[in-house]
Amino acid sequence: MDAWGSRNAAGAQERTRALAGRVRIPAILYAVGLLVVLLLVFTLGNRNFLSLYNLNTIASYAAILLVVGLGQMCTILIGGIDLSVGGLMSFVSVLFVVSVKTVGFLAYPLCIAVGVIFGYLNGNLLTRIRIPSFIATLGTGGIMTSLALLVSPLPVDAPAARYGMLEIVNGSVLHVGNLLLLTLLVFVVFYVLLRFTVIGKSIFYVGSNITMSWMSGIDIVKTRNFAYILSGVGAALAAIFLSCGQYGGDPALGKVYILNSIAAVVVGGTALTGGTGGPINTLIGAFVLSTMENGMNVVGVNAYFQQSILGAVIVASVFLTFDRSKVSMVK
Amino acid sequence: MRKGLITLTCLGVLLLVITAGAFAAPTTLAISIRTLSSPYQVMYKNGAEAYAKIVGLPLDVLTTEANSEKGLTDIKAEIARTGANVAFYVDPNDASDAVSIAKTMEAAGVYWVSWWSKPADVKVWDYPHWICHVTFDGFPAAVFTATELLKTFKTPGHGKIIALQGRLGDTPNAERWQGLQKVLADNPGVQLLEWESAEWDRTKAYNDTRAMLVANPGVDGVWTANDDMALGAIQALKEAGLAGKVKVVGCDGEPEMFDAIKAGFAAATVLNDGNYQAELGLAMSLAAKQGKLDVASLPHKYRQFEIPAVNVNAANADQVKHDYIDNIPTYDLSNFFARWSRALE
Amino acid sequence: MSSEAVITLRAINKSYPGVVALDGVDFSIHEKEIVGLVGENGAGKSTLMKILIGLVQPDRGNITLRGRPVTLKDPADAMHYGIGMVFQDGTLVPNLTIRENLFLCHEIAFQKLGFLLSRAMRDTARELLARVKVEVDAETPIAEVTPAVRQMVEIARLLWLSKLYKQENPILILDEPTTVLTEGERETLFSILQSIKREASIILISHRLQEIVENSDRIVILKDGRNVTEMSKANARIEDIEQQMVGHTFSADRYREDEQRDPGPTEVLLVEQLVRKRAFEPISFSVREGEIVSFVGLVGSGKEEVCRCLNGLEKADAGTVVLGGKRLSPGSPGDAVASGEGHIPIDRRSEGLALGMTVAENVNLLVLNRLKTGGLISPAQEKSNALRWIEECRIKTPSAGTLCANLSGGNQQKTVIAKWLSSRVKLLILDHPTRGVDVGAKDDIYKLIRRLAQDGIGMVIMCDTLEEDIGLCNRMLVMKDGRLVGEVPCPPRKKPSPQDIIGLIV
Amino acid sequence: MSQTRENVETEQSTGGHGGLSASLKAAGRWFRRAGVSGQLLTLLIVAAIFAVGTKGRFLSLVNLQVILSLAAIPAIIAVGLHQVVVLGGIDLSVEGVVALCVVFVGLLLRNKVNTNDVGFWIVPIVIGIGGIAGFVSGLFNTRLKIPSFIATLGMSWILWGLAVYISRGQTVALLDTRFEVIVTGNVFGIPILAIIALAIVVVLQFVQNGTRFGRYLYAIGGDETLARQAGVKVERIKMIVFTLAGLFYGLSAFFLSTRLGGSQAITGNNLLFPAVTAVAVGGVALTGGIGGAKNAALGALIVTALNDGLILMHVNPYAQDAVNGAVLVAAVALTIDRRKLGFIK
Repeated sequence: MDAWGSRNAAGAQERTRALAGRVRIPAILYAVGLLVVLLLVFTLGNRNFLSLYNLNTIASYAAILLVVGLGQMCTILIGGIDLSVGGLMSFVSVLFVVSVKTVGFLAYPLCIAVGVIFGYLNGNLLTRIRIPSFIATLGTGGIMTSLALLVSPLPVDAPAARYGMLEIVNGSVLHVGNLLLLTLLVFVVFYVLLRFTVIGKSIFYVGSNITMSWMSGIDIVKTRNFAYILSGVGAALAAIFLSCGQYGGDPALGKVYILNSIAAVVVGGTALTGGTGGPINTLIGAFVLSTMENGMNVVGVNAYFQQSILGAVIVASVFLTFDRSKVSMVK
Repeated sequence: MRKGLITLTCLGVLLLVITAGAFAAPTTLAISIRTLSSPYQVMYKNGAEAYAKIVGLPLDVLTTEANSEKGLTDIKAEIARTGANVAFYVDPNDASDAVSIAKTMEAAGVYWVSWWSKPADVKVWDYPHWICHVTFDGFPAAVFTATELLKTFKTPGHGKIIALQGRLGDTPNAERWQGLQKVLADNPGVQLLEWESAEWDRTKAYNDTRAMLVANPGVDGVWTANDDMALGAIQALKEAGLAGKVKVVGCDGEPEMFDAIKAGFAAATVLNDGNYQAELGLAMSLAAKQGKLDVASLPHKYRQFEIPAVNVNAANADQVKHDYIDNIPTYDLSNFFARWSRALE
Repeated sequence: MSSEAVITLRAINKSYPGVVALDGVDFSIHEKEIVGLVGENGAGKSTLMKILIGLVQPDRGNITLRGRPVTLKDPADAMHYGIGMVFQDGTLVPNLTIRENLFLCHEIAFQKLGFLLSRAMRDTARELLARVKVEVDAETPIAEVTPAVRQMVEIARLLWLSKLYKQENPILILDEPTTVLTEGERETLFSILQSIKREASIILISHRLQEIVENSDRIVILKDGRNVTEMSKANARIEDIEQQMVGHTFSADRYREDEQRDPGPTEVLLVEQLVRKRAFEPISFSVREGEIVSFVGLVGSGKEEVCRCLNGLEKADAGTVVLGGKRLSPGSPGDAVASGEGHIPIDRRSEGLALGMTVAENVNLLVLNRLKTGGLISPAQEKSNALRWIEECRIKTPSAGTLCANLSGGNQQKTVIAKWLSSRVKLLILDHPTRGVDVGAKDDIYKLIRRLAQDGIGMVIMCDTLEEDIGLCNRMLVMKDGRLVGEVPCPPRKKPSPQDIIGLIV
Repeated sequence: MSQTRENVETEQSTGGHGGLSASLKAAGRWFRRAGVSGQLLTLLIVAAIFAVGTKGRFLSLVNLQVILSLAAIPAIIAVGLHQVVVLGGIDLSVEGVVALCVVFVGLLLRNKVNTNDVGFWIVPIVIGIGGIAGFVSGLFNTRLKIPSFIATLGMSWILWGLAVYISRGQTVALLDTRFEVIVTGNVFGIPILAIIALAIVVVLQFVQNGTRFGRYLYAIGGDETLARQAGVKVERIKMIVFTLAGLFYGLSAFFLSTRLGGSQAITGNNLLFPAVTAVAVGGVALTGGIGGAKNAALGALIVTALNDGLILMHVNPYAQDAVNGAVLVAAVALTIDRRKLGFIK
C-alpha cells in the first residue's frame, strides 16, 4: 500500500489536479501576446512602423535596455536588486571615452574589468558586510556618480580621429549593425550561463530558497557575488555601447537606466521576489519598452501623453506577465 | 486566461484610439528639445508652433528627457513616421550626440539644424545635410550677468559672491561658468566664496542657497546659471531677510525673472530668444528641403555661428518682456543670417 | 459519557476535483470531553476540521449546534460559535509580542476613542497566560519564545475569544499539538488540556496513538473519508486502532528489525573532540557504513547542535569531523555536502525545497555537475535523472515540471529524500524523518531507511519517539546537558526497553 | 512617546515579581523595539564631525533652523512612504503625485495665469488629489495583484505626464502670500514647517503604537499569510497605507510650491531617491515589519543634516554624491539589526 502522503492536504491535492487537468497559459505567452498587440496597433497606426529601418531602430534601443537589463535581472532573480547600474554606467561611459583617447582599444577590456570589479564589490557589501543590496547599491551608485564627475565634469567627446576605434560597436556586418550582433552575443552568453551552467542555475535556487540552498551546500556567497558581477558587466557593456553610439561619454548618462533597467526586467515577468523569470522574459520586456518608445512617435502620439501611456502600459503588461502561481504573495 | 485576453484587447483598442488618424502628412516639421516641463524649453515649442502655423505644415515635438539614447531613437522614429519627408531642428541632449544624429540624418537624407551643443572638433561641413549649427554664446551672457551683479555691490566691483551651477556636465552650464570665471579673473576684488550644483532645479537651488548663506555670512551677490535657480535663490534670500539687499542674476529670460528684476530682487538675466531659435532652425531646414537653400554653397562661417542673446537688466526689463514674452514677435526670416554675430571655429 | 452534543456534523460530503475527501461522515462533540481523531494522512481529518472551522464548505450534509442547524461560513464565524483550531504550523505573527498576538484582530474589547488601552490588555494577557501556565513576559516578541509557549498562547487566545463571544463551552481543535514539544512540555500540555476540559471540549488530532489513547475520552477513526469506528477510552488498544486506520495489521516488528544489518567494517564518519561552547562538551564518536546511530536526549541536551555541527550548519569551536577519510572544514555546509553528507531537515518546506521551482529542478540540485555533456548541463540528462528518481521514490506528481509548491506534503518529503539519494551520499542525517506523517507513511520511511543501510549509507537519526529511536538504530548515543552520557547498542531482537534509556536521559 | 509610557508601566508591573533585573530587561527591550538608538547615534556622529569641521557653525541656531525647515518636507514624504515599506512593498509614485499636486496648487491658488483663487481650500484639494492617486496605486496592488514596485512606478509616470500636460511645462507664479508664514515662519525660533512635520510624526507614531491599524500594519509586515489567517483585512490595510502615503505627498507638494512662491511640474523631480534613502537610513527594514514614523523622520533629518553639513564644510560638490553614498552604506552597516533579518537580501 502507498499511503505515503497519497492524499495529504486536500488543498494541495486540488491544486495538483487542477494543474494536471487544465492547460495553464504560461505567463510568458501573455508577454509575447502583448508585444504582438503593440506591433499590430502601431502598424495600423502607420505602415512605416514595420519598415526594416524602423525595426532596426527598435532593436537598437532595445539592445541597450536588454544588456543592462540582463545584468539587473541576475540580481533580481537572486532576490536582490542593483540600483548602482546608473552610477556605474555614467562612470564607465566617461572612463571609456577618456581611455579610448589614451590607451585606444585597451579601453574595452579596461571598462569591462571595471564592471567586474565593481560588481564584485557590490556583491561583497551584501554577502560579507551584510548590507541589504537595495541600500548597498544605492550607496555605491552615488559613489560612482561622483567618480564620473571627478573624471570629467563635462561630457567628453570622443576625438574624431579615434572614431575608427568605435567601429567595433558602430560598424556593421552585411547591413546588420554590430551593436545588434554584440547584443545577441551577450544575450546568448547570459542564456547559456543561466540555463546550462551550475553557478547560473544556482542563482535560481538561491533566489527561490536561500536557506535550502545554503543547507544543500550551494556556495551562496560565491553565487550572489557572481550575480552582482554579471550585473556590473551588463551595465559596463551597455555604457560602452552607448558611448560608442553617441561618440562621447556623459557623466550623467546612467541615471535614467536605474529604473528603466528594472522596468525592462519586471515588465518581462521576472518577479522582484526572486527565483522566477529569465533572459527570455527580459528580452521581451526590453522590446516592449522599446516598441512603446518608438511606436508612440511613429504613430505621432503627442509628446505630452507619451509618459502617461508608457506608465499605463507597463502596469498593464505586468498585470499580464506576472506569474502569480509562482509567487505566493504580491508585495 | 480570459482576464488576460480581455486586458490585451482593451489595451489594443485604447492605443488604437490614441493613434487613430495619425498619418504622415506632406512635409512635417519636427523639433527635438530636452523636455516639455521647463518654461524655457517650452519657448522653443511655442516658436515652432507659431512657425508651423505660418507655413501651414504639421509639427511634431520630440523630447529627450535627459536621455541621449531616447533622443536619437525618437528622431529615427520620426524619420520612419514621415518616410524621411521631414525638416528637423534639434537641440542635442549632449554635445557628443550631434555626431550620431548627423550620421542618422545623412543616412536618411534629412536636412537639419542643430542648436546649443556639438563637439568642437566635429565640423558641420563634413555632413551635407547638416545645414548649420547655431548657438547663443553662453560665455558673453554670463560675462554680462556677472558684470551686472558686480555693479550692485555696496562698493561696486568689491565683494563676496556665491554661485549655483546647473547640471554639471551640460554644455550651456559649462560655457556660462567659464563666463563667470572670466569676470572673476578681471575683478580681483570679487571673491567666490562657494558654489553648488543645483541641477537647474528650483527646489535644490533654494535648499543649497539657504545652507550657503549660513556657511558664508556677508554675501554681496548670488550668481546662478539659469533663471529657475535664480528664482529659488531669491526665495531663500527672502527667508534670510536679504532679498533686495543681495541681488541675484540668472540666464534664459523666464517670464518670472522679469518681475523679479522689476521688484529689485534680481539684477540681470539674458534672454535667449527660444522663439526665434525654433523658427530660424525650422525655416532653414525647410528651405533646404524645398531646395530654396543650397547648403553646399554656404560659406563655412555660415555653417557654424553664434547669434547674440538679449541682455536684460532693470533698465530694459519692461521693454524686452513686452517685445519677446508677452507676444511672440513676427521675425523676418528672409535672411537667415540677419543676426549672425560671429563664426564658430 | 457527558450530556447533550454541543455540535453535530451529519452525513458530511466533500469532494475535490478527482478526490472524494469526505464521504458521509458523522461527527459530534459533547460537552467537556476530549475526542481523539485519528486516521492516515488523507483520511479526511484535516478536511473535516476545516469544515468545522468554516475554512471549507461541505458539499452535502448538515451541521447542528445544540440542535439548531447552523452554517459556518468562515473561521471568524466559527469563532463566534466558540470553535477554534490550533494549527500544526502555528498562526502567530513572529514580529509581534505575545500580548499583541493574543488579541490580534479582536482588540475592540480594549479600545477607547480608537486607541488601545495597553494596561488593560496587559492585565488580561497576564491572566490568560497564567491559566495556561506560561511564565514568559507578555511583551516578548513571538519570534523569541519556544514552540511550546506559542502553542499555549494560541490556546489561551482561543479560550479568550470564546469567552469574548460568550460561549460557555468552546471547542478547541488541536492539530498535531505535540510534534514540536519536548517530553516535559508534552506532560504540561496534557495536564493543561485536562484542566481546560472542565469548561471546554477538545478535539485532539495526533499520529502518536499512545497519547491519544491516554488522553481522550472517545476516539473517532476515519479512513478514506469514511467513519470506520468509534471507541471509548476504556476499550481502546493501540494495535486495534492502527489496524482500523490502515486496514491491515502491522507485523509485531514495526521497525523492520529483521532488515537491520550489521555495520560494515569501514568508518564513514569519525568525530573527535568536537566542542561547541554553551552547547556541548567535547564529544567523540564514529558511524560505520550501513550503521544507524541515533542521538537521544531532551531538548537542550545538545544533540541538535552536534548534528548541526556535523553538517556545518553551525561552526564547532574545536575538534575534527572526518567524513570518508576527508576532514571537513568546520562551519561549511558546502564542504560537508561535497564530501558526501546528506541532511533531511526537520522543516522540509522552508529548509528542504525550493517550492517555487519544479520537482525536476529540486531533485537535480545536487547532481547538476554530473548531468553535463560537453561542459554544459544537458536538458535531456536533467529530465532522465529527474524521472528516474521520481520513479524510485514513488513521487506522485503530474509531471517532472510541476512546481513543488503544488505537491502534497508527503510527496514533498519524498522529493527531498530523492534529492539526497541521487547525490550518492555516504552519510545521511535524518532530523525527525517521520514528523507529522501517518502510520502508513512511517512504514514507507522505515523501509527506505533500511534500504539505505543495505546500500552502505551511514545514518545519524533523531526521532520523534524513543521507541522509534530504539527500533531503528544499531547504536544509541544518549546526551544530557551537553555531555555524552551513554552509548547503548541496539542489536536486532535484543533491543533495550525505553525505561532503561529514560533513566539515562533525565 | 507612547513607547516610554508603556515602558514605565511594564517596569511597574514586572517590578512586583522580577525586581530590578526585570525592569532593566523591560527597558532594554523597549530600547531595542523602539529601534532608533542606532539612528540617534548616527545623527550624533554626523553632527559631531560637522560641528568640528565647521568650527561650531553647524550647531549655530540659524543653521539648526535651516536644517529643521529643510528636513520638514522630506520628513513628511518619508513618513508617507515608510508605511508601504513596512508592509514589505515600495512606493515609487512620489514624484508623479507631487508633480501633479504642485501643478494644481499653481492653477487653483491666486496666480498670474488664471483667475482662480480657492484660498485655504487648496489644502484639502491637493491632499485629496494625492489621496486618490495613492488609492489607485493601492487598487493596482491589491485588486490587480501588481507588485507595488511597478504599480507605483507606472502611477508615477502616468501622473507626471498628466502634470506636464496640464501645466504645459509653464511655471505659474503664485500671488497668494497667505501661506508664506506657514512655510517660512518660526515659532519660538522653531520653523513652523518643522513643527507641523513633528506633529504628523508624533500622531502617526501614536497611531502605529496604540491602534488596531498599527497592529495590523506590523502584523502584515511580519507575515502577511499569518496576519490574513488571524483575520486581518490585509487588502483594506494596504489600501489605507497607500492612500495615506498619497495624502502626505499631496501635503508636501502644497508646502513645496508655496515655499517657492511658484508652481512647476519639475518640482516633483529628485524627490524619490532622497525619500527612500531617508527611510532606509532611518532603520525601516525594506523586508518589512520593522520601523515606524519616527524612524522615517529621523532618517530624513540625518540626510538633510548631511547635505547641509557638506555645504558648510565646503566639500567639493563633485564629491558630495560619493560622501552621501558612503555615509548611507556606513550608517546602515552600523545600525542594521541583522538578528531580525536572517539572510540579508
